[in-house]
Amino acid sequence: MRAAAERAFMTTSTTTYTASELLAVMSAGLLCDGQVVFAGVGIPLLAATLAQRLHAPGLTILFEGGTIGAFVEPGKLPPSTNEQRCTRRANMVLSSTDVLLLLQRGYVDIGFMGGAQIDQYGNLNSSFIGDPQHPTSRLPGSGGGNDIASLTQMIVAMRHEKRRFVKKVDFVTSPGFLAGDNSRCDAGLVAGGMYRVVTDLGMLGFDERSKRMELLALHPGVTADQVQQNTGFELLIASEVPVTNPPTENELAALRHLDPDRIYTA
Amino acid sequence: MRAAAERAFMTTSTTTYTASELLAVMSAGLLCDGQVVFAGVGIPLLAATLAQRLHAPGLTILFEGGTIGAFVEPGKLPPSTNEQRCTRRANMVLSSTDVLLLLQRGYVDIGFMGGAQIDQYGNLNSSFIGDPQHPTSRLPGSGGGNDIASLTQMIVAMRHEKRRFVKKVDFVTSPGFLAGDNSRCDAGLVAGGMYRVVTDLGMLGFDERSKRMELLALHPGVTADQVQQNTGFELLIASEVPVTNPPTENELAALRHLDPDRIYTA
Amino acid sequence: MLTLAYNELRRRTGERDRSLREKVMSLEAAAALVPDGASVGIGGSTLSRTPMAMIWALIRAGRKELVCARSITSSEGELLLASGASRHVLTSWFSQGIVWGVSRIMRLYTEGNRARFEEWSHMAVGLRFRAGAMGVPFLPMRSMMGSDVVAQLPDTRQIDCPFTGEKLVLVPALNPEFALIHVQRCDAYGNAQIDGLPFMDLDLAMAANRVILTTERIVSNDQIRRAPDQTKIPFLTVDAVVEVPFGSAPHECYGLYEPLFKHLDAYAAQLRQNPEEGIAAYLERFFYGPKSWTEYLDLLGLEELLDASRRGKSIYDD
Amino acid sequence: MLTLAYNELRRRTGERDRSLREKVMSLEAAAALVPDGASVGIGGSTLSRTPMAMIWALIRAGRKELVCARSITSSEGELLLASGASRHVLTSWFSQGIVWGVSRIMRLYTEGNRARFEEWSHMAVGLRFRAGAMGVPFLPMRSMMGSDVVAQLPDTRQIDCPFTGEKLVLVPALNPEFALIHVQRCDAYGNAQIDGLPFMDLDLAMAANRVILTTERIVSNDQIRRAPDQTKIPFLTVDAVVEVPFGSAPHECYGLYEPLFKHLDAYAAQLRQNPEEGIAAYLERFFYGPKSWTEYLDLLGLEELLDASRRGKSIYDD
Repeated sequence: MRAAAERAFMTTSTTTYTASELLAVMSAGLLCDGQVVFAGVGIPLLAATLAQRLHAPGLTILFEGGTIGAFVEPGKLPPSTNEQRCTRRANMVLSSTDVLLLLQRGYVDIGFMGGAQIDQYGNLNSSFIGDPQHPTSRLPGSGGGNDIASLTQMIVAMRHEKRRFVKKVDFVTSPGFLAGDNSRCDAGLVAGGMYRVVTDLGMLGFDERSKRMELLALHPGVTADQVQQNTGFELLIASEVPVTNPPTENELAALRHLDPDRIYTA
Repeated sequence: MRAAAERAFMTTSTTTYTASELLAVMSAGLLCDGQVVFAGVGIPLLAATLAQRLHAPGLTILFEGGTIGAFVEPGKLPPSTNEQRCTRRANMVLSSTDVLLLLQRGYVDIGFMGGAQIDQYGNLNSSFIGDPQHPTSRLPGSGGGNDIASLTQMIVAMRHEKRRFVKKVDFVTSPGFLAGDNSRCDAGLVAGGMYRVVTDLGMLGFDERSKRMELLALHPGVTADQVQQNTGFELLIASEVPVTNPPTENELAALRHLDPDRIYTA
Repeated sequence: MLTLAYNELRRRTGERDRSLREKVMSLEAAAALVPDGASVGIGGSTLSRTPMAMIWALIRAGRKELVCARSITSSEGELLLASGASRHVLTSWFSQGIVWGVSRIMRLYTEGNRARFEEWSHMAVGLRFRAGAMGVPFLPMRSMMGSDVVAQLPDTRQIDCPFTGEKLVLVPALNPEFALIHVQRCDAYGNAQIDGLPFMDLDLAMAANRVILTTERIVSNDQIRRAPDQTKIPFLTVDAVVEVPFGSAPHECYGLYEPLFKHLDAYAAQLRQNPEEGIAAYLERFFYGPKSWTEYLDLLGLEELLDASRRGKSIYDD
Repeated sequence: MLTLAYNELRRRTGERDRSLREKVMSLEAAAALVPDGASVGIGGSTLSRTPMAMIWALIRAGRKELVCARSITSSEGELLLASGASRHVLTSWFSQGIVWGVSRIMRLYTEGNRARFEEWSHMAVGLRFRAGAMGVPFLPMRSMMGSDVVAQLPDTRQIDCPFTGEKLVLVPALNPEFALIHVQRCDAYGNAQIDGLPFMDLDLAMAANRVILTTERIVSNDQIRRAPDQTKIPFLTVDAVVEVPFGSAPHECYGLYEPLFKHLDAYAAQLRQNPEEGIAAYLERFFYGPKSWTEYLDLLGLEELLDASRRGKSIYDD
């Protein structure tokens, strides 16, 4: 039984929310005022915009389509990060190559993406399910994912399901810590790395030395066992695992104002 | 006795002209309608503009400041190729790096520069007179000259004086055929090369195999001996050396209309 | 699509007529410039400034074996595969769009080995066009290393930097034989102004060996020359200019119209049940059926065109 | 000014406050950010958009040993040398301008080994800034080979291309500690619009570790956000914003004023007889003497400022 399905609607004392809404609110909480965040489409775009409207008005949002300092309008979410809706009231637009180069130059604090499949070292796969030579499923591919993950501190927001949290991804589209330890740095990726994975069950990080995934916090009503059951490899568990604060009414109202048609939070 | 000084004012049947005016008119005549020419400041800028107003209305003029398809106005010559006067009524401006990259990409037919010192293989020096370690004179340097000469077919317009036409330049700022034969190509410069040197005495080219400078034509009233006397190395002489047509009244009038203050044609 | 030797790149560029001349022609005449098997760089990204009219014309002309390269590929890529116009797409991401899920057509063609989806990182695609634009055989970059994306690409090199000793990936220049780019306005010579997101189009125009511009409208060269700092693509790179209103529909053109979302939803729905039959029927109705681009627009429907225009122009409202 | 190790480049950039915040300050406060010995990239080229006010402020502040890099260096370079603010200029061309002949000051200082004029080709300077902007340690190029320009530069490498076997020169990234850039307008955060020729300023802004913008006027962030496709330098690269009308005078600022030719002729004449005495007197009168930038402008004279403005604005006349 998949936790995500089970928890499709959750309640706080006064309100209910979907797993996607939980993801959006929880990952928004990781973004700090004054940071520069490079956000992918979907939950990341929505969560970054939410953070900007709540606790981080000075958050600088970049999109790979070429937007710097975005200010996405409520109810006008773009279908990707490449349409004009990304740019309205933005500070600048530039070529997609040049906005990606800002990652390489080091101007970006946080990369923020969704994920289809992740492994114990935070490697992401959005290219092939099964053998890449004869895949059972061809996925849409890297987009800017590989560049973002190669060059920044990463936050990933994704559903916590056993089939998505695997010991080894079928294909490393976007590098996490590769084979752990120093292997990322040895491969030439001397900057950045996985920082947090936010799921509908909890918050995860990575052990500083081994680079294995570690449970850092649980969302209200979730147990560490439940998280482990929904993970396809053995998780490290932090010495203290606090419980996150549930989304507030204010946060959910702001979120729903941004995405009234539930384009990203269905 | 230097020919250039001697010929400071020359006459056609009905009019007189300066050596600079002769240079401008003669080199303008080498530019063809429909070509793309990358012109340096001074006589090249003026001559390219003159060609555009006379026989080559579709001449595309590029300046290293970043102008594509310039249309310089009479009496408003720019002090370098980097001021707004270069851009008025131009088709495009772009960064100086990007306009220079057009040379490398191969979009330019002709590079067109002035010269301070040239040698028998068409190498140009605009950096040092004397030993570069202890120069008797430090000159202004390459500017785009090295890039233009490295990457295009070159026309050079310069005064014909013995001290300027030397066997070996003190310093190769802008490469011609280096040490002759295939040495230019062997050095990695597989495109372009010197095409013509226009002086106040005649027109010169380069032998196809040895790459030595060759006298191709004489301006009216000049002898091959005179040219050789004003050249610091042995010139090849083409099998036939025709005499160029002197500047017409129409050409001189157009030129003086462009440069009424004799900024470039003093 | 490998790096050309510099001599060959220069020869091809040298042969082009780069003079200031009128290049206005019909969609059909422009399509006739592109032979079967050509490599084609496609401008815009995802649903933005897609040169849809030119792709429509190429598909109608029965073009085959085009090798297509685009930053991010959306429904135009599905139509190129399903029509048989292409069996090789080089891109960083390929699906109609996240809100419509994973492309069933992309899956069918790639999983069944009927087409190749050559995946590079988004920045790698951009740097390949940029290397092509700069006239260098490669550019260095710092992503892709250690990933399986680079591992499955034969056309990269890894080096130790001769200055710093650091590991770097070199990606080869991409100089497609043709670039198809849609712009808001240009003159008859091809001097183009682009509003909003430029994507990789400036590099693509410089990189390609021939550029076919489609444009919402043709303006005078005088108008271009009044603001040369607004020209984004220079005429000397351009070989054909075609005026096509709503030339990106049902995708968007910045400041003029947003995507035709209802049409795109209906398209996605039509492909959901049976992707192959669905897209074949779509191609028949919207690509092969209409006699002209105007008839195609008529099928899209005036109501949705007006709605998309209202949304598109609102970007400039306070 | 050698290529930084990537870790060090990232560390320096990571430490910067890149947030959306107001950065408006006085010329003097901005000058105080730049320590003696700093490497400084100077925007504009020759007589265009020279950040003259900032150079004026640095010279007045008695700055020493600045290592200055600019595409093409004009009178501001002479003043930097003669004031003692710099003894090392990296550039492709150095003289006031062709119409005034070879710089006597440049000759005096370089021939007498009192300063270094480090000569790179114009494109090489541009590609060094571009490499710095891209966060790569080098870029490849095809000029300079075989010439003595490259022969006397220790900081280049020649390679055989791993794709084509062709010879290429690699030029190292230039990430100056400071960029000084003058623009027509920007907001208080540093989002800058530039009209006309951009020169290397976009790359320079991205490459530098800190950017000091001077601007003819400060506009609202709202005004910038109405046309994000007109922003040329993003706020996140900018550390200081100083409003300085006529901030390039006696050089030009595109669309606003042309060079003050009479002043530049007088300056050249003053240096002709005795360059060192002439430029010392000029520095005394125009740089050290005035109490403020406005007093400096007053010395340039209202009549010439008005004439330069009339000529500058005429670029937009039909």
